[in-house]
Amino acid sequence: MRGGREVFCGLDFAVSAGTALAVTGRNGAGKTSLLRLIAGLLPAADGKVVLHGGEGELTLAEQAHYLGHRDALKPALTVMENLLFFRDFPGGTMSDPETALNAVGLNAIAHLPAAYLSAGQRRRLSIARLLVLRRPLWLLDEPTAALDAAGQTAFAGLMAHHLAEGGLIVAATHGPLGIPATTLHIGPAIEAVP
Amino acid sequence: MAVIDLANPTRFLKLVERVLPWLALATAVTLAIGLQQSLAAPDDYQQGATVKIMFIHVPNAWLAMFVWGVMSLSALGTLVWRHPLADVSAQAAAPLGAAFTFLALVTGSLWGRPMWGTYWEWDARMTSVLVLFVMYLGLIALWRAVEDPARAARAAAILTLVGAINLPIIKFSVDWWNTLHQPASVLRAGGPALDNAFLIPLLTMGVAFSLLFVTLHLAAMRNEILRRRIRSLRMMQAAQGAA
Amino acid sequence: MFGPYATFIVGSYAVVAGVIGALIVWVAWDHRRQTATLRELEASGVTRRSARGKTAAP
Amino acid sequence: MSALAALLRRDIRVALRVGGGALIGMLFFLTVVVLMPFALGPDLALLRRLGPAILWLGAMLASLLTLDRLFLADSEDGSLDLLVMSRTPLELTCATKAVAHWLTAGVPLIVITPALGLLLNLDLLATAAVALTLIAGTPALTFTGMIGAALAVTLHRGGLLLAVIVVPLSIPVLIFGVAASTAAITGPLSFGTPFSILCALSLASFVIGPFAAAACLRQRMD
Repeated sequence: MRGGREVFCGLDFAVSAGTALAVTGRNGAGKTSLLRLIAGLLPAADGKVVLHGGEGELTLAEQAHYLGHRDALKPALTVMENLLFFRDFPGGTMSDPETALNAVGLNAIAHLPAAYLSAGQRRRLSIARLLVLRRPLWLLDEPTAALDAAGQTAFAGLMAHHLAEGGLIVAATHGPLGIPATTLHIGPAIEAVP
Repeated sequence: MAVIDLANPTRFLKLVERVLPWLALATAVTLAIGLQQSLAAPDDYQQGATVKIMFIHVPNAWLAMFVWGVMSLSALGTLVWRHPLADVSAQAAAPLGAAFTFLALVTGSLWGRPMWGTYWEWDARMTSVLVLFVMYLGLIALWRAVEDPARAARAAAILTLVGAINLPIIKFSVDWWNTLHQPASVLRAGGPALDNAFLIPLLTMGVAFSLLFVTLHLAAMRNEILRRRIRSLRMMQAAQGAA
Repeated sequence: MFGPYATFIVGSYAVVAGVIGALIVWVAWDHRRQTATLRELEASGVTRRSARGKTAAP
Repeated sequence: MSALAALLRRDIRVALRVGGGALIGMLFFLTVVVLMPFALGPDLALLRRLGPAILWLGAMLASLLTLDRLFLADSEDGSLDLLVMSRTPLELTCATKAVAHWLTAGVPLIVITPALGLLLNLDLLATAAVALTLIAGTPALTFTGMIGAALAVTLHRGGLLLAVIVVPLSIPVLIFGVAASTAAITGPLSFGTPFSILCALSLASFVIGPFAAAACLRQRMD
C-alpha cells in the first residue's frame, strides 16, 4: 500500500540461505516498497515476512541491513566517525572498520568529513556499513547506482562473499547484479478498484 | 601595483609574515605607553577613579563600529570586485568585532554600576551597541551555518551591507524610542570638553587598540587562508583517494 | 589604589585583558594547528596545483 | 549501552560542528530578550517584574525553534531508517536523542541566563532562581517537544506546525516555571511547591515523551 493505493498483492516468494533474489520491475512497480516492507519500515496490509533460523528473539528488521537511496551519512562527521556509528549503534556482530573501509577503497580518506565525498564515494561508505556489522539479510535498493565499473565488480565480490557465508540478499535493481540470482519480476499492480 | 600584488594569497601570506612581528611589537609598545599614561592620569572631579575605565571602554566601543566598517568594505570587495582576499578579511574580522563589542558592553556595564547604580540601563547608546553585538553574533552564525566558505561569503557580504545601512537607522530609531519613553537622560559619559590629561591617554589607547585589531586581523586572515588551503587540499585528496 | 571603585576598575581591565589574551592565544594556537595540518598534508603527498590531474571520482 | 553512547556522541558532534545549530538557540534567546524592552519600554522596574516571564518565554521559544530538526534531519538523510531497524528499543533511542539535544541546545540557554538577567535588571537571587527553574524545566520542554518533532516527521512538515502542536503541551511547564521563579523573588508563596511540581513535570515527561515519540515514529508511513 502506498498513499492508500495497493502497490502489489498476491506476492509469495522465498529466499534461502546463500542465495540472492533480484527484484525487477518498471519504475513505480513497488520495488522500494517491497524492500521497506521486508525491513519493517512499511506496514504490510496483509500477509507477513518470516525469517526462519535466525536469532529467535529478534525481529526480521533487527537482522537485516537496508541500503536505501538515501545514504544516512552526516556530512559534518568524518568517514570513520560515520562508519563507527553504523557499527556501534544498530547492533550485531561487529568487525574491524579498517577492513571494511579497505574493502570499499576508502581507507585513505577515513579522516575526511563526509561532506567532501562524491556520490560514488558516499555509496561506497554505505556499502562499508554492510561489512562493518554482520547481519544475515541484506536489503539493497539499487545498490550499484552511482558506482563505476570497478566499484560494481568489487561490490559483486562482496555480495558473493556474503552469500558464501550463508547470507541472504534481496536487491531491487535495473541492471545485472554480477552474481547469480533468482529474479522476481513485479508487474503493474492489479487494478483492483473496490 | 601594490593592490594587485596583494590579490595573490601567497604574496599576501609572505607580506603578513614580514609585517606581523613589527605590528605586534608596535602594538605592545603603544599599549604599554597607553597603560602607563592611563595609570598616571588624574581622577575626574565628578567620576573619581572610574574615569580610568574610559581608557579601555572607548577604544573598544570605537573598534566595535570600525570593524563593521572594515567588514562592509570587505563585503563590497566580495560582491563587486570579487577580490579573493575580501571574504577572508570579512570572515576573520567578524569574531574580532564581536569580541570588541562584547568588551565595550562589559566595560560600559562595569563603569555604569558605580556611576548610575545599575549594571545595565536601556539607554539609547548602550542599546544600539547591544543590537550591534547581536548582529555580529548572527553574522558569525551565518558563517558557521554554511560549510563551503565561498558560498557563505556572498550571503554574509549581503547581510553585512544590509547591516551597515541599517545600523544608522537602528541607532536613530533607538534614540527616538528612548526619548519617547524616558526623557531627560541622566547618563552622560565623560563630557564634551575632555581635558588633555584624559584626552592624551585615551588617544594613545585608541591607537594601541587599533594596532591590536590590525595585528589580530592579519593573523586571523592568515589562519583563514591556510584553513581554506587545507580544505581544498582535502577535497582533492578525497577525489584522488577513491582511485 | 583607585578608591572605593577599585573592584570595578580592576575588574574591567581584567576582563579586557582576559578576552584580548584569549583572542591572541586562539589566533596563535589556530595558526600552529593549521600549519601543522598543512605540513602533514604536503608530507603525505597531496600537493597544490601540481597534482590537479583528473583522477575522476566515481 | 555502548550503542546509546555512540548515538549520544554522534548527535552532540553533529550539533557542535559546522552547520550544526547548537548555538543558534542561544542567539535566538538573546534576541528575544533584547526585543522585549523595545516593546515594553526601557522601564527597569517593569522589566525587573516581568524578567522571569521574559526569560522563560525566550527559553521556551528558543528550545522550540531548535526542536524541529531533532528527527527531521535524520529522516531526510535516511538515518532514521537505521535508528528504527536497530536492536536498541526505539524508546531508548528517542530518549537519548532528546538528552543530546538538551545538552547542546538546552544547557547553553541556562548558561547565558545570568547575562540576560543582568540586562533585565534582575538581582543575583532572582537570576539564580530563574536559572534553577530553567535547569529543572527545560528537560520537560525538550521531552514534550520531542513528541511534536516526531509528529512533524510523520507529517513531513516541521516549523510552525511543530510550534502549534508543542506549545499547548508546554503550558504547564511555563506556568510552574514562572510561578517558581516569581515565588523565589517576591513571595509570598513558597518556592518549594511550584518547583516540586516543575520537577514532577520533568520526570513525567521523561517517561511519556520517549514512548509517545517512538509510537509516532513507528506510525510513520513513507
